Amino acid sequence: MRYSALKILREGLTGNKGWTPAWRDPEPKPEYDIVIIGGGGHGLATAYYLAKEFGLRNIAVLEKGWIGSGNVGRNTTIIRSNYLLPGNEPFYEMSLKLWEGLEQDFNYNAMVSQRSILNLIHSDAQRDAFVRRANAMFLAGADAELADADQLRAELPFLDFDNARFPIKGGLYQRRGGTVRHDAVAWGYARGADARGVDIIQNCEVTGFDIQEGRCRGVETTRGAIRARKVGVCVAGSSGRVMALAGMRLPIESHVLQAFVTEGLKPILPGVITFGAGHFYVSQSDKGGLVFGGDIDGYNSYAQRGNLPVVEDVAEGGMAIMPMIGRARLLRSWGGIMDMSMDGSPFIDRTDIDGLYFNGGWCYGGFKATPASGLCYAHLLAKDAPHPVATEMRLDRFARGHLIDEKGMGNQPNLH
Amino acid sequence: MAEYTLQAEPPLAGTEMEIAGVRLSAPADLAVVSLALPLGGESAAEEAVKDAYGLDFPGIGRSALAGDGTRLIRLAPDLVFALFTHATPDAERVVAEGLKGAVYTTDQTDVWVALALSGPNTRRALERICPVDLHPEVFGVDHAARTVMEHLGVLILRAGADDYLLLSASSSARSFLHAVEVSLRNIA
Amino acid sequence: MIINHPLLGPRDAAEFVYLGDAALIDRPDWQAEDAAEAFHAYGYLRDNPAGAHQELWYHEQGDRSWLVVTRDTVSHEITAVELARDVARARGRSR
Amino acid sequence: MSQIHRIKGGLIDRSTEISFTFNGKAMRGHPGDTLASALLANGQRLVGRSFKYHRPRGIFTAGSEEPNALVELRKGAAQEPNTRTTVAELFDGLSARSQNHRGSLEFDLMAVTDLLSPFLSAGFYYKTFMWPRAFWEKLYEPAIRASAGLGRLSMEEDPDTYDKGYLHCDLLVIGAGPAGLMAARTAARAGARVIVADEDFVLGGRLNAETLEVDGAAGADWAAGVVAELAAMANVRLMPRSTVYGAYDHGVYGVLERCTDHLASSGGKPRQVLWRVYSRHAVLAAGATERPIAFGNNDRPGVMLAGAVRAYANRWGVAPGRRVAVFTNSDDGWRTAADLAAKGVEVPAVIDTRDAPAVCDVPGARHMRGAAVMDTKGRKGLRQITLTDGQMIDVDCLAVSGGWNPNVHLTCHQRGRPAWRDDLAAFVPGHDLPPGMVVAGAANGAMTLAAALREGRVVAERLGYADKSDLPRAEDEPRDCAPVWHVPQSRARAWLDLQNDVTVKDVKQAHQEGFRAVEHLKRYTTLGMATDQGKTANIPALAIMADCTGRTIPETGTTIFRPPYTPVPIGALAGRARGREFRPYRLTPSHRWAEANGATFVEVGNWLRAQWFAREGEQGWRDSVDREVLMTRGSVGICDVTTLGKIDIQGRDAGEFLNRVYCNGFATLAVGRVRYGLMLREDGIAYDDGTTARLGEHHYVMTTTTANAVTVFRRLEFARQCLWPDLDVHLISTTDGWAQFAVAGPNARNLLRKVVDESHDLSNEAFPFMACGEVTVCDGMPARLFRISFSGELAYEVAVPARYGNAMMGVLMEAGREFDAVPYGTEALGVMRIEKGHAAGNELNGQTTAHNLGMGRMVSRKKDCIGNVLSQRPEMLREDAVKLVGFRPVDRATGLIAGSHFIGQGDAATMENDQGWMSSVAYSPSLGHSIGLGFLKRGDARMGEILRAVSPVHGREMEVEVVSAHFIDPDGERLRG
Repeated sequence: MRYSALKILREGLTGNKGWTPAWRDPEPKPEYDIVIIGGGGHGLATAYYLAKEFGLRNIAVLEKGWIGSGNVGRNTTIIRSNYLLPGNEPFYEMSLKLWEGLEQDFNYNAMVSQRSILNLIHSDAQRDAFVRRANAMFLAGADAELADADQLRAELPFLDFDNARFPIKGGLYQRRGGTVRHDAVAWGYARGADARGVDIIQNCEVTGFDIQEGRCRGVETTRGAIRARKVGVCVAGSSGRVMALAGMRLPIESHVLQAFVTEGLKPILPGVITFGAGHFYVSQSDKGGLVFGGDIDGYNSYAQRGNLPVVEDVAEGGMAIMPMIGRARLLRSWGGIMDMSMDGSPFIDRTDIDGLYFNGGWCYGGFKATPASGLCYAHLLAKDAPHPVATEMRLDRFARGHLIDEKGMGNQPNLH
Repeated sequence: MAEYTLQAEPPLAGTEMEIAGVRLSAPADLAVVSLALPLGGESAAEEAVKDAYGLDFPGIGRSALAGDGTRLIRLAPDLVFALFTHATPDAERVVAEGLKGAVYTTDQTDVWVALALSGPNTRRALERICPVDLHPEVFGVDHAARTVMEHLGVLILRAGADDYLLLSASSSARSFLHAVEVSLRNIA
Repeated sequence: MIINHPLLGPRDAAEFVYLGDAALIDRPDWQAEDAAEAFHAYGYLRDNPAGAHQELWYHEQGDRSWLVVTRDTVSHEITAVELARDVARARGRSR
Repeated sequence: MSQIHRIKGGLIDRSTEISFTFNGKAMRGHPGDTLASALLANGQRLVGRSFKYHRPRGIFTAGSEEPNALVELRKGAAQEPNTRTTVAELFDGLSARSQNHRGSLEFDLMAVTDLLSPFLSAGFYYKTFMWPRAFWEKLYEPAIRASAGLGRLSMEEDPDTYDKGYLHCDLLVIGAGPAGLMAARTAARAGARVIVADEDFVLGGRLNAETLEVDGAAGADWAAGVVAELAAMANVRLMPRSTVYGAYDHGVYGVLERCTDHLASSGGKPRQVLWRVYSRHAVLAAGATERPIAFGNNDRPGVMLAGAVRAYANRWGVAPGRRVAVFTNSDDGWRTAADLAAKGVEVPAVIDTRDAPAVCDVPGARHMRGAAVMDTKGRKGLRQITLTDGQMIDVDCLAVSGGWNPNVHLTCHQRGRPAWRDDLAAFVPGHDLPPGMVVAGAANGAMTLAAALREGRVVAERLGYADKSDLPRAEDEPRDCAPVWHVPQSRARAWLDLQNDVTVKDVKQAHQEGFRAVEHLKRYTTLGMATDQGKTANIPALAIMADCTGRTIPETGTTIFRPPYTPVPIGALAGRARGREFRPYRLTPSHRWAEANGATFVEVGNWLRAQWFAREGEQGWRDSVDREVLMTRGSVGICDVTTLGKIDIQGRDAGEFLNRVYCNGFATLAVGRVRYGLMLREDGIAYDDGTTARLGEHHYVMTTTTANAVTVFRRLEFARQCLWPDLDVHLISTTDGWAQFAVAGPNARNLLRKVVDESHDLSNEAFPFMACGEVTVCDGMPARLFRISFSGELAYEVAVPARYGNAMMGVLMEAGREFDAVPYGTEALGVMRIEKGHAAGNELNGQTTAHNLGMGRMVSRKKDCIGNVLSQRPEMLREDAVKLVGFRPVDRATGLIAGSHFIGQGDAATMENDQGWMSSVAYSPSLGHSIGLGFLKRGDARMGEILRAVSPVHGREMEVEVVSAHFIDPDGERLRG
């Protein structure tokens, strides 16, 4: 079924009786060409692009719960490509370009809103680093714009320019950055993949891998064994748990990142704002809630909830730069489990086990990467060669000493 | 060569106020010297301390008051602070001589600033910034703890039923005073 | 969270700084044959269990001791807290 | 308008009248009123507009679960959007405005959306607004955003202050209803440290809203008695107006206390206090929330929950209507009918979905057995209801009772999932409660007063607190309930989520489109995502979905309750940490001197440092900085460098320890000497650098960069305790203890000779470069002297006890007057270190290796040290790795740009052609042109090469020449002189 204003009009006039399921609810087949483990944004996008770009059809996406129940459904919906390093920036810029055409591509309004993202600058050293980054963005074909304090004062008069502990000295804009309605991304990819024959199988948890003489031949699930020529693991947040079933240790720790939303408010924030000297970033959803977050709690966790110190730390950051939000009320807080990698950058790679592929380690940056991750993982699964923009996202990079450490924090995941 | 002389300017010198029935002041000339117990030389060190101050080595998180007014605070298994009134900048030498090389001493006098609080409302005020349970049955007289208050590391000592001594880093003395003062004003 | 410090009693975890898996105590021998591989595993590979996890916390706003905390990464329940120095010695580390 | 709906009774102070305004209309009420009860008393039924369809809405509940009656409270900067009228205490001069309408509340232009509702069904926006692409940001989204949202922020800084606090207790009692009060009294009498927190401003819970009796007295009086007893006990802390909003790990609870929200002004005191409560145990006695029944047009002002109608009549002496019908599926609704009738309110009918005899006698009320309401009339307020049998009854208020849901929210804040109880047709707390929590009373499914009192006692006893006194006498009121979620005969839209306008139709459509998982339902329809988090809507919607799928409600599941229980202002969560108090200030010992001498300060971490010292007649900062550099290099300059970390290291194994934490050798450092040390992370990346001085056989002083002072200390403690536990090493920070000053320039020695006591020989022979020692200055003042240089000049660093630092700065300047000594700040410091080619934060950025920094040879392979092994990984030692070198503009007049990238002549500016970046630049007054440090592939082998430094973000590029990083005195003659 194709969605359109006309369709809505027709349905509205006939009591909305004609809507059909956005995706089927099929029984798992005994065998597929490719099985994707994980019905999150990345997994669904991978299936979608495998079908659409690489013409593969016999694909299953296995989801232990309901699709989109992982981090695609619990993030702060920000998209951007303001990265520094060659191992990252071209990949995220490709992702942003994919976002720009996504809705028309999969005929689903995910509310991709290029409202801009702003990183505030509070010191000269920070400015030097941001200039280096901005220029790297240009070299990769992205957009970036430096703003001085006066410009920001004019554009964002509600920021604390006069009484701030860490005065705002400027900012780095990426005007093409912004936000997306996160759930709709999972649903749009699911609907698009389903329409192209992909089996999306919910409530189907993988309990083991069928590995014989170094080759993965399928998976055991709560809904029976499923054979596959290739198995693509795509379960950021649970990577450690799932890969342990294949006997692999990863350069990843699982950490909880909290996110927050306020009660609905009439529009106050134009775009995404990131506070460089504190731990706070914020945007306003179309429904009016301020969606914000900060640092991860910092300890290994598989519990999708956090604790008070970080809640308060984030609120302090918010009040420090925009004291007019004091009377806005925090409505809901939640936690997502992050695959925090050892250098803060992800993996899209083969494993030492033939036929078993791994996609993970997205830290708290996975949402914006969804389209590129899906396309690059599909490329790897279909062609057994990394996509040109994902050549550095390898599992062996630490052994080689080729780090992709944007923040320069080293091999301590909770610092990235 | 007395061409130049140096005047001491302790950051909180002269602080003296009463808010919400709590007296807040900065003790003058409070010297702080750290005593580190050499690995393997712990017992020798404890003996030296006993001889020098005539008191038993306090347990961790406890303090003891010596006859000469020196207060020993045991902060960690191998770390003790000696607090005493001493105006001249040679506190470390004074302590070291008394201990005859049995411990490693470091002058901490200028690392810290101190605020003394006294009065029945003190605990109510400290509730606003101190995460440690100060209930008398939990944190009795002579108990000491290092914790964090308003983003500042603070060493808190209960010197009497309603008397507390707070130590924090000297560089952030103003913010430290502000934090304590606001706590008092907020319950006034 | 509350960490029951073996010497100081229960303290808010906000007084502590988290490092990671207590396996970081087991620093390999730099002269061993397989030092490169050993340090790679030491520095980069983690068990990352969903369940009991031995991990290092530093009492920065306290007595400056490093602790080995055994905590369930799913329930966050803490079942043991030891001084890291004792654990290190028990694991054969000395000079 | 006068209080036309007041009736007798209630817990309000009728002796005092207070005035307030709603949408500018003057009204009156009494102390003890909520804004909601006062509005009802004044006959104001229309209070707000719904989120999506802008439907007229009134007051629906009497508690924090209110979905409809939200207002903008107070004026100006203090304006508080989305405030629930049902919990806002009335105060004299209160001003409230309705929200979310264009035009007046009565004639909201946006109400047109209601007419379009057929086209705005669940998820419609996912299916359109896609073409043309550019229209989303420009047209569709702005329109959607303008109509969405609820209240408005003032956009001014929050004028109130907030505070935080920490409380410790044996038992935290959450909710001061019958169960909570019993639990609290039992534990308190047993001597426990008890905290009782309740969101209401009057303790007693439902006892204040019911006519039930305890021990033969009115329930409210019994509650007041218990509260009085508890208030008198030293081991009890009563906290009204305090919401326990979250259950966190290990018995930590978040509590928001509203201190001044019930007053016209906060009077300079914190408006709210955010408490972190540490508890051994907690009793959740949060009661229950009544749920509605879905039927046609069930959202009109005047349609209310029956328990709320009862509460307004009993507690506030207000009749929400003149003719009030009751629509119920349970015995509970009958209590509303009976209480109203007893207060003389006309109750024309009790419509009971059950075909059962009357529960009690309600004078004047017809009993409709097995009947239901299927539609209502009344655009801006209920006028008439239509029953399933077609009968119409004129009413201005309909009290709906669909049964009660235990408030299990806090039991779910960790891992708990509620369990379904068929006999209650409701979810009750499951097994996996937050450790230390027990549940009592209605929150636990004990739905009668007697049972609640009993459970309160029992749970306290289960926690080990005994009270031998008799249980208070109370009745087990009838509570039979036969669940009805939706009146199927309804033809008109039947609302589930009143605020977000989610109807039964929407849930059915979600099912039809495959959004059947509860979370899909919620996210697709926005059910339960409004400010009330679906407290009244979720369970009925779940039931509808269960009905669609043919599964049971527990099979269908429940949405996850997350903190906070009710919304918490961000200001309260931030507490005092805002404005300049966001983080502490650290001041250098000479701060006062600097203030008095024209310093401009800059934030460096939490430190404030002098950036430069402007002099009369200087045009801009560059003038000052250039002067400071030239006068320092020309004669002598003084800089407060106290912020560098200082770590006192003592012990028999201190030397060996240093040898292992620095990548270069320290075993051979002699007493009285200083050495530069480079510290790696275990991953082989350069981490921090500084100098370490050996003051005695077993005594060293390490300096770190300002930025890493804390983390270096942490890492050293890790190495000491976890890696080499049997080394005798002891660490203690002395950063704040010593005021340290750099004295640099050709006249540095001459100046210091005037300050350092004569007994100390400062000659180059006696005290050469990299010497150190304990000296005395100004006639006996103990001090430390280090012959080290960051500027490249003949330089020393002299340290005195911090409390003498401010005076020392003055003395140094005084002694330096004959040499035209200048104070210099961080800018001049930076310029001189770039001129000298020293790496700093921009170079030691956590991404560079010793190899990149040109210090690869310092990494000793002869010894173990942190980072040694991993620093030797192949790709870290690539011969084409970037190397730190110097740059100067080919056109000397142009200024270099830090952050520009290096591109070869004639190459396109792309990532493929990126050869490195400029890390630091400065105008060198010594050389008269701009200079830079940067990382360039094979840089060390490319001296003299011309490259392009591009900065597209500035739209600029320039030609630069690769030169040595040592712009000044490359052979180091000055610093050794």
